[in-house]
Amino acid sequence: MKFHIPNALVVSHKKIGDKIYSLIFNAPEIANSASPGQFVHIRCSNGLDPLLRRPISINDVDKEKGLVSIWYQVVGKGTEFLSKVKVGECLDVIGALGRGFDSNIDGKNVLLIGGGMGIAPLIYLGSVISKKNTVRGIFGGRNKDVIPCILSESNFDYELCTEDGSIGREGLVTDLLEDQLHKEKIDAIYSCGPKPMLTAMQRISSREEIPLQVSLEAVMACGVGACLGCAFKGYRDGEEAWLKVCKDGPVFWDSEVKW
Amino acid sequence: MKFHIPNALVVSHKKIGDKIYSLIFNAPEIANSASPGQFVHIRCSNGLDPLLRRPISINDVDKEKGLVSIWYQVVGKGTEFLSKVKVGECLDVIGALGRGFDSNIDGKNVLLIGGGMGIAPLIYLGSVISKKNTVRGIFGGRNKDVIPCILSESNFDYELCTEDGSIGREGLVTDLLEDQLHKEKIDAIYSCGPKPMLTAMQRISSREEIPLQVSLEAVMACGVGACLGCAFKGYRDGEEAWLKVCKDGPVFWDSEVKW
Amino acid sequence: MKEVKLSVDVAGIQMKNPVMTASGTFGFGEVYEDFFSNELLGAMVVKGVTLKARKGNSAPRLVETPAGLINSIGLENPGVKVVLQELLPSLKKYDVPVIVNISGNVVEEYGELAGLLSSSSVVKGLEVNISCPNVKEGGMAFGSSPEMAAKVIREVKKSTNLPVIAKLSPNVTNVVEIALAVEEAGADAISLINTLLGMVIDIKRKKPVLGNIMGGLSGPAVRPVAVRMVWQVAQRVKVPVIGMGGISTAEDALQFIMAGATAVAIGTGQFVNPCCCVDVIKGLEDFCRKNGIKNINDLRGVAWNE
Amino acid sequence: MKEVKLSVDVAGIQMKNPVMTASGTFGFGEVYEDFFSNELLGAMVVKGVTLKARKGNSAPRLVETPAGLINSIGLENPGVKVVLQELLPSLKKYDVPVIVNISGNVVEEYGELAGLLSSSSVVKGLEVNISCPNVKEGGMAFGSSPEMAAKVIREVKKSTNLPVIAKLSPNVTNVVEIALAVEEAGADAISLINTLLGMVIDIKRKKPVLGNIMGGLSGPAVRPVAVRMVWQVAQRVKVPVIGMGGISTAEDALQFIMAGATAVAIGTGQFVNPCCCVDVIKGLEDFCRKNGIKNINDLRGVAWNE
Ligand SMILES: Cc1cc2nc3c(=O)[nH]c(=O)nc-3n(C[C@H](O)[C@H](O)[C@H](O)COP(=O)(O)OP(=O)(O)OC[C@H]3O[C@@H](n4cnc5c(N)ncnc54)[C@H](O)[C@@H]3O)c2cc1C
Ligand SMILES: Cc1cc2nc3c(=O)[nH]c(=O)nc-3n(C[C@H](O)[C@H](O)[C@H](O)COP(=O)(O)OP(=O)(O)OC[C@H]3O[C@@H](n4cnc5c(N)ncnc54)[C@H](O)[C@@H]3O)c2cc1C
Ligand SMILES: Cc1cc2nc3c(=O)[nH]c(=O)nc-3n(C[C@H](O)[C@H](O)[C@H](O)COP(=O)(O)O)c2cc1C
Ligand SMILES: Cc1cc2nc3c(=O)[nH]c(=O)nc-3n(C[C@H](O)[C@H](O)[C@H](O)COP(=O)(O)O)c2cc1C
Ligand code: FES
Ligand code: FES
Repeated sequence: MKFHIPNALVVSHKKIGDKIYSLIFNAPEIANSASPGQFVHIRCSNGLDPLLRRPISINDVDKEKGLVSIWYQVVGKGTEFLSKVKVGECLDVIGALGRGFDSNIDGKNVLLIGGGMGIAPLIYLGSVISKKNTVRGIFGGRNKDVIPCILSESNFDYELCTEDGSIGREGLVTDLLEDQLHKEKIDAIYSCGPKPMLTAMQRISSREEIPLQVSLEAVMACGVGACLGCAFKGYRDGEEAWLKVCKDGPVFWDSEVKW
Repeated sequence: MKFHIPNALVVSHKKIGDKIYSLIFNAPEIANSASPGQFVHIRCSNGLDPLLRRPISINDVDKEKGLVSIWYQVVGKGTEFLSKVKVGECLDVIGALGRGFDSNIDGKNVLLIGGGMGIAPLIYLGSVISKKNTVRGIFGGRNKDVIPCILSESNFDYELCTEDGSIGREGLVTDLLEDQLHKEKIDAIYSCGPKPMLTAMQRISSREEIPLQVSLEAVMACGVGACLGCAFKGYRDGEEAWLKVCKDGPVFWDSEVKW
Repeated sequence: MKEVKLSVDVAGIQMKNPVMTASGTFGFGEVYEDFFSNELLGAMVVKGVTLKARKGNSAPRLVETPAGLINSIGLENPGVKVVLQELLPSLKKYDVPVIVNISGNVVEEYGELAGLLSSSSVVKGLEVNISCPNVKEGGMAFGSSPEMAAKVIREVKKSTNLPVIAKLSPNVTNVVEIALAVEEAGADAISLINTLLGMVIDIKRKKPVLGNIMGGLSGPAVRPVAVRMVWQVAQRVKVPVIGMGGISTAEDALQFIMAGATAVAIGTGQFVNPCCCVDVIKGLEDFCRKNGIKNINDLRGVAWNE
Repeated sequence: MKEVKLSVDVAGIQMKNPVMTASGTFGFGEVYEDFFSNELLGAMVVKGVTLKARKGNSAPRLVETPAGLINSIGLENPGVKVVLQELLPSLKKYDVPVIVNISGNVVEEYGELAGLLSSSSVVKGLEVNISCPNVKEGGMAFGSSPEMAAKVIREVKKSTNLPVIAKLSPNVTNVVEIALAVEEAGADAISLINTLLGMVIDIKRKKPVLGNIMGGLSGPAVRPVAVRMVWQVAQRVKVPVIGMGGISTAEDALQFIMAGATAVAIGTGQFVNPCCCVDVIKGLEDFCRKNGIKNINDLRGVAWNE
């Protein structure tokens, strides 16, 4: 079930990095129906420019209080407008949208590999699946500026790395991943981040024959499968097809993606 | 001389009536070159919707401090955006634009007749010409909501009236004007307000043979005479012509207007 | 004031209000069910259907522009057979007319599609897309000359008894000429506008943004062009006009109605506000009530009066 | 990095940078002097001139639309005589080419205007407006058919030795066809686009907003259509193309240049930001410097490459 909440009250809005913000809004329907990997579709301005909503992953929910948290980075007009919203004002939000991660698992040894803002949905995923599984996060980015500073609040173990070593280990998430693969048997990898990182994940996971789920991005209009605009080339029932990130994903199995 | 001040600091922004605001920004060049009846052309949003600037009369200037004051009423998108601007933020302003009132007068008995937001430029005018002339204001509006509540700060005498008597006398500015005309000889009438009010002024002033200047409005694009868009039918050198509100006005002599 | 009459008749298609979905922005009626009941709509116009399945154009297919959206979907759809067997039957449950938008590569395909779709009891009308800017063969080319446009409409009329709506392209020198040609050819109604051909260049990559290079511009940016074309066409044809292009509020819809449209369609507006259609319907009712208008049909073309 | 070469040659008109003012948005060069020195411009294109003085259309003449502006000025100008005697001479002091935009009611008037203006040493080029949507006779009609367009250009060419720029209308089915026709007729360059025909209805007054009912849509809203037309035309003609329509930043201008424009013009953007032209010039230089482009001409049409 998808909900349109035209007046979701903003209860918290904080800067948590260089151009990175954490925003929490009240939307009980979305909080209650969401699952990790799903996203919300946010109207960033009341005007007609920018016209379209912007998709942002759900970073966490508080079902009891009816709250939804997102992390976002200012990269253009929409997110710039969003960053101006004040606590006490309202947001126009649709959610929870899309197909999330397969979180219905038990007793598995799972790695969450996130890059930059791709860490956001993995926090939510980790907090849900860590109840019944062994979960470890490997999160990275170019430098410490792109790593949200409130990460420490997560309720599962994780390691950080940056390319310049400004926070965590110096190196790429793939380096840490390889290390981890030497140490223990991994049952599944869930990943979200820039395309090159995902491609690297795919290479490693297929070599190791570990099931992989990745969260993809595409420019979106409707966010609900109406416009067929967010297409990317993948496979459905073994045949090449234009999958829709907003509806068939944003989370896909390795095998669904044409790498 | 016209100036483009892309980052005029907002130093004060107050609600002074129902949907009416007073805003003061720093723009020494404009403050120093302005004369009563001129206007500023304000970009109300950084986005492309609304696209165009909005013309607002100068309500007062503080040449020493380099400040410009405007009063405006929220009537649509542009003024709505404007009302969201915070003290400490910047406005993109062009000014001072247009031809103002003939304020180079001495020893005259002058009436300023203003309706609604049309009061704003007359405050500036009155404060300038009251030094060398006898000035009296007659200001009115539908009800007290459309009368800026900080009016009392003016430095010349005035009377208020509203159609419902909710503030000042009950009645129209024309009623008070007629009263005043019985009491004394008036040398000039300067007026700004809704079109029907101006038309009434014209009828009375021509009957009494009192020189009249009125400030007119039109939808504007450039505000500087480039687009020829703000045209209204008037007379130039006795011949019918499309005068430009932004350049030939906004203040016109009675005789220039095709009533 | 008593009830406002919002119902309209578009070439025999009875609509409880003048608001329909624009083809290609509503899927096959399933996508917005979580947000509002389809039952509330004046009519449902479903995604463009072709004879064979089409995979659509390569990605990216969307780019946002100032107050607008360019799409180059390329008529992705599962083909008329699947549409008839799997998608349309589920729409039977709504007491709302279903209009199917059709596109062919060649004139004959339009006739074939019309024939096939006429067999369905769900379908209450056909919207003939001779204006798609996103396909190589056919598409906009059919809508660019009065002769070709008329030919397609005649072919469709031969093959169906359903009301036939010609959907015109705004990318023409003289839209009235095309409108008169399709009316003459038997079109029972006219839809306008489809999208304006446009493109955006990514200056970082030094390439067109869209995989297909060009696409169709829709949304508020094009509204002034759309209102103008409805104004021009509605004064010249006798058949009803369905107006669309950049509608996102009741005020926008009223511009089209006052310009002469019998009904309106909403596309891009739905992407921004998923409840756009129902908000517009409610807004139309409010406007009529406030302004003492008893019947929305009384507003049609009122702006023509001197 | 060393100096970036921004200068371009448009049909023999030497411009120190590719940015010019769009006709009708810059008066006769006097209005923006308080904001920047005209000396900085690539070229000055002045307001459309006609043989006789024109009073222009009735008010209101402007209406804002989403990310756009509709105008129906109607070529208000004092006539070519006054322009030659009183307005152009003051532009002599700038080391910047002046291009005069001309409009006629009938074909012969274009020739007459061209002849008269060629006598002025200030005028470095003529932009032939066969695309004005705001006048009853002539105007857009000339730009709507390849034959008429060519006829006007031939007439102008006969009467002048100045470079002749044909300014095309976007309100056509096939802009390439018109472009090829004017090139064939001798046009030395092509400007596009003029405004898109549009209108807005005031739903409170139940009437068109503009006194002239319809007007020309400009501004960011139309940019995707303009870029597309430049892209289509520049790949087919040999003469240089001047791109315009919705430019307000250097990034916007670069889209046009990468689509194949040799120069660009700015209209509505100036109304929003009076320093738009100089900001764009500066932005072009910055872009080139940052991206190691030594000569702006190297960016022309780069988006055509596969
Ligand atoms: C399913 C999904 C989930 C997402 N979750 C998040 C999230 O949790 N946090 C978050 O910060 N972002 C997330 N994004 C990305 C986010 O949607 C975009 O960053 C946003 O739409 C950009 O809007 P804008 O108006 O600020 O930028 P635009 O003006 O639209 O674009 C500005 C520039 O940024 C580029 N750009 C566009 N998208 C991205 C991107 N994803 N990354 C970097 N550059 C981009 C554009 O090409 C352009 O050059 C998600 C995207 C998807 C599809
Ligand atoms: C020279 C000049 C000086 C002005 N000085 C002032 C001033 O000091 N204070 C002030 O508040 N306003 C002033 N105005 C009017 C002001 O410019 C407009 O109210 C403003 O442009 C409206 O912009 P908007 O985007 O809020 O409304 P829009 O969205 O543009 O319009 C919203 C609605 O209001 C209507 N509207 C437009 N202009 C006016 C108007 N003038 N009055 C009432 N309704 C209008 C429109 O037709 C529309 O229906 C002045 C105008 C001019 C030309
Ligand atoms: C994503 C998208 C897909 C579309 N697909 C079709 C289609 O299949 N057939 C058709 O006739 N029009 C199609 N259109 C055009 C719309 O039906 C409509 O004519 C146009 O978008 C203008 O309306 P709007 O501004 O409300 O979107 C499509 C438009 C969009 C944005
Ligand atoms: C107010 C106004 C007046 C114009 N007058 C003319 C004109 O006289 N001659 C002409 O060829 N084009 C005229 N145009 C069209 C512009 O030159 C330009 O082609 C168009 O506005 C698109 O550019 P823009 O989006 O940068 O404004 C005018 C445009 C505007 C907005
Ligand atoms: S964004 Fe519309 S289908 Fe995915
Ligand atoms: S607003 Fe442009 S001439 Fe007055």
